[in-house]
Amino acid sequence: MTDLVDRQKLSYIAAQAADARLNVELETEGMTLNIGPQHPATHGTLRIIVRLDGEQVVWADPGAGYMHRGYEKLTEVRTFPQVTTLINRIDWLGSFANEVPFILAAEQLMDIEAPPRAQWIRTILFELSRIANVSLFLGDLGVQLGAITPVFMAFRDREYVLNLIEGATGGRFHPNFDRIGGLKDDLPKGWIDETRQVMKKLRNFCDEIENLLFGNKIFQDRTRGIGVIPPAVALQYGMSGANLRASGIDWDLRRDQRIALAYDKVDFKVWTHPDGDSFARCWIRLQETREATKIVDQLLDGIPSGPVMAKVPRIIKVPAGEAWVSTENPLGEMGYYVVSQGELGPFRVKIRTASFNNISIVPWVLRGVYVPDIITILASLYFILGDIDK
Amino acid sequence: MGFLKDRYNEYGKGMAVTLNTLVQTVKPKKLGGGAATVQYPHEKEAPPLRARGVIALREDNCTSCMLCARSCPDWCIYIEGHKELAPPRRAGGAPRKVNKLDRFDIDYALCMYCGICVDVCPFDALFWSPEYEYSETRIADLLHDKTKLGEWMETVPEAPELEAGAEKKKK
Amino acid sequence: MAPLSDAPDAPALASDTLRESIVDTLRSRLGDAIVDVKLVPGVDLWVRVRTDAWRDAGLALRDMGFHYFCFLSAIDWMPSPYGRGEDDPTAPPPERKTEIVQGYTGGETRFQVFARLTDLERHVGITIKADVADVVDAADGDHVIDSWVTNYAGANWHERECHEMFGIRFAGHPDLRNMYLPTDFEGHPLRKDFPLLARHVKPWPGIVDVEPLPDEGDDAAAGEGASDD
Amino acid sequence: MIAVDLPYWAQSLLRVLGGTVAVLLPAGAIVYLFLFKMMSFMQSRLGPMEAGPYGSMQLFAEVGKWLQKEDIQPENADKKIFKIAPLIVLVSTFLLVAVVPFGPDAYFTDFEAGIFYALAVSSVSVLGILIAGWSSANKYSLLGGLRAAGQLIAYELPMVLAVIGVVIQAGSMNLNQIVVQQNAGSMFGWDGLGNPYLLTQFVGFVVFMIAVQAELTQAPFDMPIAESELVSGYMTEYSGFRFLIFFIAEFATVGVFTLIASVLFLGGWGIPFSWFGWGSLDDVDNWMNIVGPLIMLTKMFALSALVMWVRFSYPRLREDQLQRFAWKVLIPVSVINIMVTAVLKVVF
Repeated sequence: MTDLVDRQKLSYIAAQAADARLNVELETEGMTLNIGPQHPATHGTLRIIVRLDGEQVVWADPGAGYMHRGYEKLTEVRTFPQVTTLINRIDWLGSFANEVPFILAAEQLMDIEAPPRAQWIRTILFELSRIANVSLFLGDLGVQLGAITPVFMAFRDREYVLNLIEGATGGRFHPNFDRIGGLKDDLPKGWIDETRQVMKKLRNFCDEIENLLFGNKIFQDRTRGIGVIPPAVALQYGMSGANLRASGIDWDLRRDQRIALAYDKVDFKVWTHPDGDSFARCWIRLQETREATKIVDQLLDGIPSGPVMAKVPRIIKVPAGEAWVSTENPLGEMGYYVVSQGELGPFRVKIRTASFNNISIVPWVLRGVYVPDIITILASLYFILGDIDK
Repeated sequence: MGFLKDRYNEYGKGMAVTLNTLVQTVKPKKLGGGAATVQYPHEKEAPPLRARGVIALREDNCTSCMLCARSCPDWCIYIEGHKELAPPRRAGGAPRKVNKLDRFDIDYALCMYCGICVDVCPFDALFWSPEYEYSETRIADLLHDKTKLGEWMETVPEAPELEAGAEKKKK
Repeated sequence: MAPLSDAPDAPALASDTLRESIVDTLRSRLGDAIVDVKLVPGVDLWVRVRTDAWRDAGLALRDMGFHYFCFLSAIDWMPSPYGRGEDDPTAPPPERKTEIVQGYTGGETRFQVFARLTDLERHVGITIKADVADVVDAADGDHVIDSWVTNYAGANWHERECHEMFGIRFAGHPDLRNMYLPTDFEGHPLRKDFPLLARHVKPWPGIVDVEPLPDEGDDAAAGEGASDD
Repeated sequence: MIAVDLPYWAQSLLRVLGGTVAVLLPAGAIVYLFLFKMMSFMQSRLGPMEAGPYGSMQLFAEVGKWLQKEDIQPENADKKIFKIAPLIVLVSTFLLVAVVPFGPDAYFTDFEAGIFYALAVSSVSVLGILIAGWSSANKYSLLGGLRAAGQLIAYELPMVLAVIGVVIQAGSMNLNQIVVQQNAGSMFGWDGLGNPYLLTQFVGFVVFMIAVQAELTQAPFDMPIAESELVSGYMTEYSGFRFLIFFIAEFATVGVFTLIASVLFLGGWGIPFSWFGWGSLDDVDNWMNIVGPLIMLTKMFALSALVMWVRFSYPRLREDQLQRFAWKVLIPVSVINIMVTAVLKVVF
């Protein structure tokens, strides 16, 4: 351990020296501010230690792990069907979307494909969970910036989406509806019409948020030009989802990979923004919510008829092999690297979550910003603690 | 006027949204207004038929085969049973050996409401009920036994009809 | 970055020219440092490189257009001595296989690191693996492999996670503090021989079986559909 | 004119009671009407509904709850100062209300330099906030307190400058005189509406209301509290009844500031004198001492509804943007307003 300790000491001494130099230059004493683990802006238990000079950040060090639940270890003692109910809880706001890549990876290993109807319904529910997730982001964004009303509007309209998810799957937050080879059940009667109605409400919600928040001059002043992430850096850190597209990189796994979901049957636009700042990230999410309602509408029109479950043995043993499947989840790219050794349960599951990579850029992006901008940047990067800590 | 219009877009539109919502909320229910919230103990929302509220047990169907207890990811189902002889179905037949259920407990403090036990049950003994009002003040009180689980059988709804294009269930 | 839908729709290929060309380029860059390649046409590509070429492999791939860093992690190939924790504590522990079987592209050691990179231009991803020498670094008791931080800045957190979970030290990493666990935590949770306490503090409820009739032996075990591995 | 002559002690008692009512009644009403109800309606919900009819007793329940709570002081806090800080903030509100006229004779004191005094004592609350932030021994409180000090001082200035326009036009610093000037005045010879300075001093009104919004630390200027950044700013460490005092002070100050704004720009307790044929203050009938406060309250509610409406709709500015806005926009605008007012005063 000596090596490590020495290095820690050295880095500590270096930090102290840097501080001292700064203090001598400016004749001020820095302040270390401990944001979190219990802080209203970290929606969860993220801890960020920031060194301040006045209200300006000298360095920032995020510390995760206050909600580490060890899912990668837990999957190793569970069977494949049991894992689905567990991974629901990683990104708890878009939980259905968590199940899909894992199920697809297992299906890839077993060399089966879900019937078309199941794929369509999966895609619909996938987009619904995106809407449920991102609409809460749009509301929460207001709270982070001091506007209290948007979050209530978000909760109001997200409720409709959650009711839809509950109506189809039985679970509001944790559907556990995906099965290897298809879905647990078909949609209940009347669900499609109801979904169409709700999509209209959600588009209205997007307009309201746009007027209330995005059009507001104060909001724009707070977010434009703040926390700019250039595309090269975004790629290096493996940022994904809206964060990547906000840096001007046109990459969306819904469109850009072959996957057993119905995305190739619909027509949708992948929004990008050249700026890479906080405003761009938020704006892209708003546009994506709108786009998602349109995707759902298109999918509802063309659900094929047929079974929702392929022929799958009752006791699922996945053949030995390795598979990586990732999808464009509400937070970004989420994927599972599943290693099976022909047992009832997986041998190892590496869970690649979007927030983990998206937040790893925080020390880089927070350098030199002001305390209020920390909150703007964190809000616009949009993380879910369960998604960071797994 | 361009100046004023810009200012309206920047500052006024948001206030128009909140005012609009206020009017919508104050408007009587008859005119399509009203709040989005429900005054819970006085009025209650009906959960969808499929809602996974609580697991109900039809004790007669249970053969204490342990399948649910073994497939539970959380290990929250506890079953004990014994075999006993039951009178034969037809007169003159040999007495049947049946499994008699002694204990069927679900610890709802551990339960993740995944529904795997309901799915795997081969004898239709477990059902989902949308019932949700069973909170307790002590966490240990959430361990419910088969009598309580049996009472919830009354609240189990019929499975909903399926959307057009769905394949008929084979069962 | 042309959308995928614009590309000519390739059916399931018997041969995958794109991925084969990637392997060829990589081979020309790294030479015999590539130990094994597994290619599933139209699906995915796995490449295993020698331990000492791990950092160079990342650099080579970055130069080849794999700009997007997806993740880096490790795997412990030793079978778990505890199974799924469903043993009867009163009975003697069952026999389990102890032989190490590696997955795609093989391997010689218990630990492997693997990383996933994506080329956004060509819409292709690659999983790259390397063995982690079983020789333990005497100084800190860790297994050692080169760090990727200089290749991809995003590898920083992934390597920290890997270090605490598997006890693999990444030489050249600036700051291998624990990320999730307390600083004084002992052991490496994702190693297979690290027991999952939640599965040990109470016996599996599935062990209990239906009591047989008093006059009957144990032969009539109940559990119609009961199945366990 | 009131005919009864009361002894001094009775007058003092009446004044104290009246002052308490004048502070607490608007505060309570604002909290219930706007914070509980208007905000809830703007957010598609009903707000408190259980305590009393339509939740009208909620405020008493809340006060009861706060009074029961433990009065916690952080270990490293400067305890004496920490305890006294909320009181200073509240005292500033009581001092303010002393000069507000509610009717021709319904006032607590009749200062000649009333508005001058009001603007002076309104900054006493800064001291309370600053020492609350400083003595809490909490970094968030400290940042909040410093932000509050910077902000309140920056917005004091445009507020004073906006008032100068009114003072020039009215030719008096006495608040009752300002009321009379507005109600007895005329616009271009037509006196049907009197001459509310809302119309002639519209720029001043806008600047004044923005400055009030900032003085009250309501969104979009709520960065001293900034619950998503600084947890709760200078109030972070306060609990129990000391937090209650901060809370009351916040909304009582909303009430008092909007009272002052209604005096300065909306004609205060008065209705246009020409409706009743009154010429000056002496002509005003006695019943105005009863009706006046009601008129005043109505105007106050209209203005505080505006304050609250903005609060519920807007996100928060950043500290440097706020300062820039004060120094680069509000102050130049109000200075220009003073010049224009002065020129017009001389011309007409």
